[in-house]
Amino acid sequence: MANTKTDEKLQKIAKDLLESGEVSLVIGYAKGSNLQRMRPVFITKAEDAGKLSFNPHAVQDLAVFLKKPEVKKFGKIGIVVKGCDEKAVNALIQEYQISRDNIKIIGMECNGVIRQSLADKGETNLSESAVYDKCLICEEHIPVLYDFLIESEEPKLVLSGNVKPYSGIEKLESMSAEEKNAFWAKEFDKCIKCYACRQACPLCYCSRCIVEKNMPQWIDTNSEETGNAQWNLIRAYHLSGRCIGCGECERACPVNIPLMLINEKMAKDVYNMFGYKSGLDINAKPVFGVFSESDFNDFIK
Amino acid sequence: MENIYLPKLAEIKEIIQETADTKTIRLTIDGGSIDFLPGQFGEFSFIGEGESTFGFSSSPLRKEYFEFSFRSSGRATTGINSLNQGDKIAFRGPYGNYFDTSKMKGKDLVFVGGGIGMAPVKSIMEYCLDERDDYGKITILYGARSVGDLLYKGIFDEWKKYKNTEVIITVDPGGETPDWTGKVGFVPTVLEQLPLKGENSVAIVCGPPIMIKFALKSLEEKMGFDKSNIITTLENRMKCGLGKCGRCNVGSVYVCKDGPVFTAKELESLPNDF
Amino acid sequence: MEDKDVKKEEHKGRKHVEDSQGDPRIIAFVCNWCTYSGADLAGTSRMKYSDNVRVIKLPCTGRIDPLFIVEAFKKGAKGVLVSGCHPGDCHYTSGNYHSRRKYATFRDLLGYLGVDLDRVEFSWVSASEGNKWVSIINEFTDKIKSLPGKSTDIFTKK
Amino acid sequence: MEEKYFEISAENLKKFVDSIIADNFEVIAPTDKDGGTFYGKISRFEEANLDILLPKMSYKEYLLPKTETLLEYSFSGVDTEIKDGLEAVAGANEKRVIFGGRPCDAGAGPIMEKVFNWDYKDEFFNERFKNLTIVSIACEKPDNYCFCTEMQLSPESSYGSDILLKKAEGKYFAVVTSEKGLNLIEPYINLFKETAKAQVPADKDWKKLFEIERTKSFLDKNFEHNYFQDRFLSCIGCGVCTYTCPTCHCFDIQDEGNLKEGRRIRNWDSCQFGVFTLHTSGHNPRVTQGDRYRQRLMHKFKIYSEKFDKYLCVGCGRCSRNCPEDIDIKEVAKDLADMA
Amino acid sequence: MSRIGVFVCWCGSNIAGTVDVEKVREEAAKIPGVVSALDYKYMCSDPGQNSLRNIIKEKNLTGIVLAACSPHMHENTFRKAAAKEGLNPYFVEIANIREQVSWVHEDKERATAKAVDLMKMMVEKVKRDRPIEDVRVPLNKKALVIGGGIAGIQAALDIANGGVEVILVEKEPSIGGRMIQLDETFPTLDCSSCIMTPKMVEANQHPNIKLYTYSEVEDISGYIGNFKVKIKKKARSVVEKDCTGCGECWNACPMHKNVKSEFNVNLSERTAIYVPFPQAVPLVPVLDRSVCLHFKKGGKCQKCYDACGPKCINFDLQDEIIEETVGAIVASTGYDLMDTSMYGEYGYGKYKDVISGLQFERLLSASGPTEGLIKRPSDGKTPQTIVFVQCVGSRDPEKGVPYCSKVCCMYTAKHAKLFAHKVHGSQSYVFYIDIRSTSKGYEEFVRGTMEQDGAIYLRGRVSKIYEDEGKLIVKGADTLSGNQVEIAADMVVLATGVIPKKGSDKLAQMLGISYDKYGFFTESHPKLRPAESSTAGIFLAGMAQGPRDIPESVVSGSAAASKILGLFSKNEYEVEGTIANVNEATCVACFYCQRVCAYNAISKKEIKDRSGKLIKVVANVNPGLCTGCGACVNACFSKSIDVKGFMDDQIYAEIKALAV
Repeated sequence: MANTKTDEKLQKIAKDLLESGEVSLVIGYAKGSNLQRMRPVFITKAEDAGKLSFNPHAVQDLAVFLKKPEVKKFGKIGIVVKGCDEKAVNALIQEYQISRDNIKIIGMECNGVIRQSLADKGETNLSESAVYDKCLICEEHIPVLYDFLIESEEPKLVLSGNVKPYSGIEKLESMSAEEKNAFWAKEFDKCIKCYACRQACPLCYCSRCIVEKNMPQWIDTNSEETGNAQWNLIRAYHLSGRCIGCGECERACPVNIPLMLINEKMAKDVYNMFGYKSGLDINAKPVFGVFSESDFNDFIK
Repeated sequence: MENIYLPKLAEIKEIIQETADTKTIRLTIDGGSIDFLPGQFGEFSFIGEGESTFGFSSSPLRKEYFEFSFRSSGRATTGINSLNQGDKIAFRGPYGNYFDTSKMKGKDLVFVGGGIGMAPVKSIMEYCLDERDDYGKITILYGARSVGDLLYKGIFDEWKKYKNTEVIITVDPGGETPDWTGKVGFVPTVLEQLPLKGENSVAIVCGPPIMIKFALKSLEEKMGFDKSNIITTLENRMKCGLGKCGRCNVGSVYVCKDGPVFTAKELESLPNDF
Repeated sequence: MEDKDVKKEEHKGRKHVEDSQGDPRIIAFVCNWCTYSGADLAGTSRMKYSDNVRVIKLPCTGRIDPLFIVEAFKKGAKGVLVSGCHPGDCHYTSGNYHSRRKYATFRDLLGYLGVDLDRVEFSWVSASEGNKWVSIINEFTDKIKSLPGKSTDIFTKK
Repeated sequence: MEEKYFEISAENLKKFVDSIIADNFEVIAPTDKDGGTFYGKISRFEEANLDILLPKMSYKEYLLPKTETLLEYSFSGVDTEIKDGLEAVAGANEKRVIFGGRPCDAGAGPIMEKVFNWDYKDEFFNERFKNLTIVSIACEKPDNYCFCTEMQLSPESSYGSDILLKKAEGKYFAVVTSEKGLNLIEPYINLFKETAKAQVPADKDWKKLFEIERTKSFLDKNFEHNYFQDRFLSCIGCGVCTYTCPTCHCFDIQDEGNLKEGRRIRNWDSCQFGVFTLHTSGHNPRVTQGDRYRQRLMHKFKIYSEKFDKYLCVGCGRCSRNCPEDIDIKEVAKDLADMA
Repeated sequence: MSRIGVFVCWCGSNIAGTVDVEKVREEAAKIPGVVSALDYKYMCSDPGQNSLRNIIKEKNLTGIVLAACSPHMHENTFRKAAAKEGLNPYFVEIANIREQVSWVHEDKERATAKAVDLMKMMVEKVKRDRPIEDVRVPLNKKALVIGGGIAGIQAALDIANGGVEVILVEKEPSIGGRMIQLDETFPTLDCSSCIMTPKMVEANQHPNIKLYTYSEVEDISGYIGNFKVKIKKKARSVVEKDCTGCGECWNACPMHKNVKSEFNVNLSERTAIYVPFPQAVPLVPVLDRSVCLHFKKGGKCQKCYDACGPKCINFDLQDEIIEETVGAIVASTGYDLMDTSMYGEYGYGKYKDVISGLQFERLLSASGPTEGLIKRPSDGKTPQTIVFVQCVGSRDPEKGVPYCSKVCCMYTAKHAKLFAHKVHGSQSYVFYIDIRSTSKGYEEFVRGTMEQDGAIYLRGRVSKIYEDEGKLIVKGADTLSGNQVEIAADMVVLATGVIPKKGSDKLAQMLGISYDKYGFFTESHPKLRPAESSTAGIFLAGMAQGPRDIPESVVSGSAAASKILGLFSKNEYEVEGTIANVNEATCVACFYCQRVCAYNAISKKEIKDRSGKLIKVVANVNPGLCTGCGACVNACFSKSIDVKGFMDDQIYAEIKALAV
C-alpha cells in the first residue's frame, strides 16, 4: 500500500532522528499481518524508516515497550504515540521510569482507532460505532506533550451521541452489591490468569509483580473465583489514579473481561475525590504520593 | 490410578546446622531410608508452603536415613527451615538419573564440590567410600567462599580415614579465619595444583556455574580428562520433577528426567539455556 | 461520634447472640498509638464489648495495607475494621493521611466489584476514646450480624 | 477401532445434540458470549455457533483445568492429613461432549497425551482425556492465520476426534473413529444412516505454505541467532499465545491454605513469563523476551518432536490472532523455514 | 527451626477470672514449633521473669509469646528479660489477653477462644521474627542553629555552654531578631535591649559559637549525626575582622534619607551602608548593594571607602559558600507580621497614623526613630488619644488566619500602659474580642492597664477608620453595651497577627521537616515531643513553630538545646532497629516510598557494577531517619520494601492464624 502523507512525515522525522544520532531507536507502527492490523516496529537504522506507518488501525500503546529492559538498553528512544498513549509516557516520567531527556515524542494527532475485533472482520472506516470507547471520550486528540506533531489526515469523528461510551459503569453503579458481585463473579470466572492485562499495560512496570511475590502470597495463585477476583482487584487498585485509559489491558484480554469498566470507573472516582487525572503533566505529583488534610473523610467514623 | 503428585510423609530424624544459613535434614520413612541412587533428587515440602527440589546428599547405602542439604531462601525453604526434629516433611521422589557407578568402578575418582553444590557430590562420594575397595585413588576437593560457608565440617575427618583417600578443603582468598589450617584459594586454582591425571579417572564436579566452568577447563585441558569422564549435575528450576510441567528444558533434554546428571560431553551438545 | 451518643448500657454486659451469620469473625487492623491504646483504655475502664473482634496491631495506619483487608476476607472474616489516629494526630505525622486516600479509593473499588461495604469499616479512634472503640465494635458487630447470611464478598469460595 | 461412516441430516444433527443435552450430557460448543465466541456449555443446539472458524480460546481447560487440586491437606496439631486430589477427578468428563470444535483443537489431545504419559502417568490428564467425547467439524475455509496443514494435520483431519463431521449440502457426514464416538451416537442411531467410506467426500488438496521440517532444521542449527532477539522485541510477554494455545501445557504447582487446611494446586503457567525459569539465586537462563519466545518455538517445533515424534502445535493460529502485538507464528515459522 | 515458648499469665484473677488460662496453655502446646507452654500467676513478677529466663536457657528458645497484659505495659520488661538470656529482644511478642480480652468480655468460653486466637497469632508472628539490631549512627558533635532571635540565641548559648560547638546562622546583618526591636517587655516592663543585648554579645563572644550573620542556609543533606550544610555568607562588602564599627562609613554615605529602615519598620531611613541598629551584633555594617551608588552608578562613589580608617570596605567581596558538617540542627526562624492590606477599611498604608504594633514598639523605644517619644508619623505631634485594635488578621478565618497570635493581647495592654505612662492625661481605647492573658502575672498586668492606667476596653470589632479634620475616626461596636461607638483618635495601632517567616517553607523542604498549612513547623508530637521536628536530629524553637511569647521562646530554645546536649551525650545515636528495608533486587525505583515518607528517610541509590557502570537505581533507607512507620510499605506496589518488626509475612501469618 502506498505511503500516505502522514507516513512520509513520520518516516522523515524518524530518519532524521536516527541519522543525527539523537535517538538510537524509534518505536513506531508498521503494516501488520493483514491490512487491518498494524504492528509495533523497532527501527534502529535510518534506512529502515520507510517501514513506519500510521492509520486508525494503530491500536497498540507503544509506551508499553519503554518498560522492557531490552528496549531500555537503547538509551535515547524516539516513540510514535497517539494522545492516549502519550499520557502513559508522561506517567512513566512522573514515576521516574524514564527520563524526559531520553525520549523523543513523535505525537500523532488521532481521531480514533478502530476496534480490533471489528477490524479483523474488515472494518476500515472511522466511525462512532467502530472506534473504542476511549476515543469517544478522548480529550487528547493532540498529545499533551510532544517533540514532533503530525496532524491527522483522517476526518474528525462525528459524534451523534447515540453511542454512549462506558455506559456499563453507570449501569453497574446503580446495581446492588449482590448484583454487582454477580456481574463481576461471572466476568472474573472467565479469567485465566494469563496476566496479559498486566503485560500490555504501560504502567505495570514492576520487575516483580505482587502476584509473583510468594513471601507472603497475598494474591492466591489459583485461577478460580478467589484467585481471579483478587488478581483483578489488585490490578485495578494498583492502577487507580495511574491508569491513563489506553485500554490495552482490555484489548489484550483473551477472554474479553471488560477491564476498562473498572479502570474508567476508578479514574472517574479518583478525579472526583482528589481532582487528579493521570498522565497530563510530567511535573504533577502522582495522586498517591501526596495527600491533603481536607481529603474525603466521609466514610471514616 | 496413582497420583504422581502425591507425596509421602517422612519424619525428621535429625537436623544438622551446617552453616549460618544452611542445614542438612535427615529423614526416615518407617524408620529407614528409601531406595534411590546417588545423583537423584526429590521434591521436598513443608505442606502449605510448597515444594522445593533438592538432590539427596547421603549415601543410599546408609540405610537408616536419607538426607538433603538446603539453604533457606524462598517460601518453601523457609517453611522447611522452621521445622523441628520429629516434624513431618512431605516428600516425592526419587527422580531423575544418577551417577553411573558401573563406569567408575576400578578407576581413580576426583570429587570436586563448591559451596552448597557439595551436597550431591557428597552422596556419590560417600557411596563410593562405603564400597571403598571398588575404586582406585579417591581425591576429594571441597571449597567454599569462607570457613563459615563450609558444609559438612564435622565429617571431613571421617572421609580422611578411608584408605588411599585424600581430602583437600579450601576457602576463597579472604574467607579464611586465623585458625584455618586448610588451603586458601579458589577451587579451580587448587584443583590445577593437584597431581591428577585424566587417564583411568572419573571426575565428579558440582558447584556454582562459574566454578564448574573453570574446573571443567582445568580437568580437560590441563589434566587430560576425557569429557565423558567428567560428570556434573544441572540445577534448573523445576516444579513437577516428572517431565510434565515444561520448566526445565535445555534443548531437547528434560533435566528432571534425562538429568540432572550429565557428562561434560553431554553438556557440550546442549544449548546455553541453563 | 460524640460521647453522649454512647449509651451507658453498652458498657455493661453484652451477651453473645447467635444469628444468621453464625459467629461472624471480625478482624480489626489498628495503629499502635491511637486505636490500640484506645482499646486498652476500654479494657482498663472495664467496658464490655463484643468478643467477635480480633485485633491486629500495626505501627501506623500508614502500614495498614488494603491487602490486609482482602486477606482477612479471604480467611473468612465477615467484617474488617481499620482504625487509627484522627487526622492531625498521627504519631508519624502523615501516615493516616496517606492511607486515607488509599482507603477511599480501595473501598470505592471494593464496592464497585460487589463487596458489601457494610462489611468494611474505617474509623479514627484516639487513645482516649475507649468508649468510641466500644461503640464502634458493638455497632459493627451488630451490623455484621444483621446482614444477610449469604456472603457477598468475592474472596471466598462459594 | 475401524472407522465407521454415517450420514446425518442437518435437522437430525440438531435433534441429536438436543437429545444428548436432554439426556444430561454436558455439551460444550462454540457459543457467542462476552462479545466474542468461546467454548461454553450450551442448553440447546441453536446456541452453538458452528459458523465461527475457531473460538478465541481452545478447550484445553477440559483436559487441563486452569487450576486443578492435586491434593488437599489438613492439620491437627503436628499431624498432617493428605487427601488425594485424584479422587475428585475420577469419572470426570464422562458425560461431557465437545461439539463443533475444529480438527486442530481435536488434534491437541493426543499430542498432549504423550507428555503426560511418557514415563510417569499423569492420571489427572488421562482421566479427563479418556472420558471426553469430541465431536468436531471439518473446516471449509481456513483463514490466513491457520496452518494446520503445515503442522501435519489438515482442515479435514479426524485425528483426535471421536467423531468428525463433514458438511455437505443440507447434511453432514460423520466419521466415527472411536468406541467413545460410537457409544455416543448409539442411543440415537436412528438419526444416523450408516454409509460407506466412498460416499464421504474426499479431502481437498490443501496446499502448504512452508515445510515445518525446514523450520525445525533451522532451529536445530541456530540457538543463538539475532532473529530471535530482533523479531521479538515487540513481544510484551503477555503469555496470551500460551494460554490460548491448545497444546501448551506448562504448569506451576502451588500450595494455598491456612493453618488448618489447604490444598496443593497446579495452575497454568507460561514460558513467556520472566519468572518461569528464574532461579532462587537470581540467575535466569532466559533473560530476554527473545530468549523466551525462542523457547516457545523450540518447544513447539523441535524439542517436543524429538522427544515425542509430534510437533507441539496444531496450527490453529490462535497465538497469532490473539497476539496484542501482532506476532504471527505462521509468518515466523515460515521465516525460519526460509532461512534454513 | 522455631523453638517457641508460650507463657500464659493469670495476672491473678484479672485474666484467669475470665480466661481459662490452662486451656490457652494446652492449645499453645499443640502448635507446631511450640516447645514449651506454661501458665503462671504473675509473669511480670521476679519469679515469673526468672522462670521465663530459665526456660529460654533450658529449651534453647528462639522466640517467646506472652499471653498477658497489653504490650504497652510490659513488652519492655519481657524484652529485657529475654535479652539477658541472649535472645534478641525483638523475639518477644505479646498477646494482649487482659486489656483486650479478660477485662472486656464476660463469657468465659468465648473469651478463652479469643485468647487462644490472639496467642496463636503471636506464635505465628514470632516464628517469623528476624533478629533486629538497633542501628547506631555516629554523631558529629556540632550543632547548627538557624535564626538568631531570642530562641535561637538561647538555644545556641545553652548548647555552647554544654561544651558543644554551635554554628549560628542569621539572615539579617545582626542577630537579635524581633525581640531587639521591642521596647519594654510584658509583664515586667524590663527593657528589651537591656536583657537582650548582653545575650547577643555573649553569643558573639562565646568560644563555642561560630556566628554567621547576613548568611543563609543554602542546602542541607544528610541525616541525624551527619548533616552536610552549605551556608551562603552574603557579600557584606566590609571585611569583618578589620571593622571597628566606628560609623565613619555610614556617616559618609550620600544615600542618607533615601532607604527605609527595616529595623524601624519604615518609620525612619537608613543609609546604603548601615548597621540596622546601634547595638547590632556584630557591630559591622553591611553595604546594601541594591541601593549603593557605587554599584548602581558604575563604581564612581566610594565615599564610605574614603572615610573608612582601617580601609576595610571592599566592593569586590563575593558571596561565600561555607560547608559545615553538624550532628543536629535547631530551626528557629521566627516570624513576620501579616500584611494587613486586606483590611482596607482600617486604612493602614493610607493613613500615616494608622500603624502596626511593631511600629508602635519602635516609637516607644529609646533607640527608635523618635528616641522613645510617642509622636505621630504624620506630623510629629504627640497623640492624646490612641485606639488600639486587637485581632487584626488573627482569629479571622475569612480574611486572615484562624489562629490566635497569642502575644497581641499582652503587647496591646503594654502599649496602652506605656502610652499612659509617657503621655500624661492621654486616653487609650482598646477594641478586643477576648482577652487572653493566662501566664504568670499577665492577668494582673492587663487589669492594671484598665484600672490604673485608665485604658478603656471595648469588646467588639472596628468596622471602619477614616480621617476627618486631622482626626482618625474609629467606628466600631461595643458588643457588651450593644452600642455603636465612634472615637476620634490621634493615632490607631493595629495588633497585627503573626505569620511564619517568609521563606520558612522553603527551609522546611530543605530540612525535610513538616510544616502546617500556615507554614509553621510541626513538632514531632504536639504534646510529648514539642521540641523535635518530624525529622530526627532537627529541633524547633521559637515562633517558627507557632505564636508564642518571649518566655516561651526562651524555654523552647533551651528545650531544643537540652535535646541536642542529651543526644550528644553519647557518641552514637541509637535508633530502634524496627526500620524499613529495601529489596534491591525487585525495587523498580518508582519512589512512591520516598513520596510518602514523612521523615525524608528514603533516597536514591545507584547500584554500579565493577567497572562503575550504572546497573540500576533503587530506593535506599537511611536508618538514622527512618522511624519504622511503614507508610512506604503501603506505597510500594511490588512490595519491595518492608519494615522490620511488622514484616508483611508476619502480618500475613497473623491473619492466616485467624482463619475460620
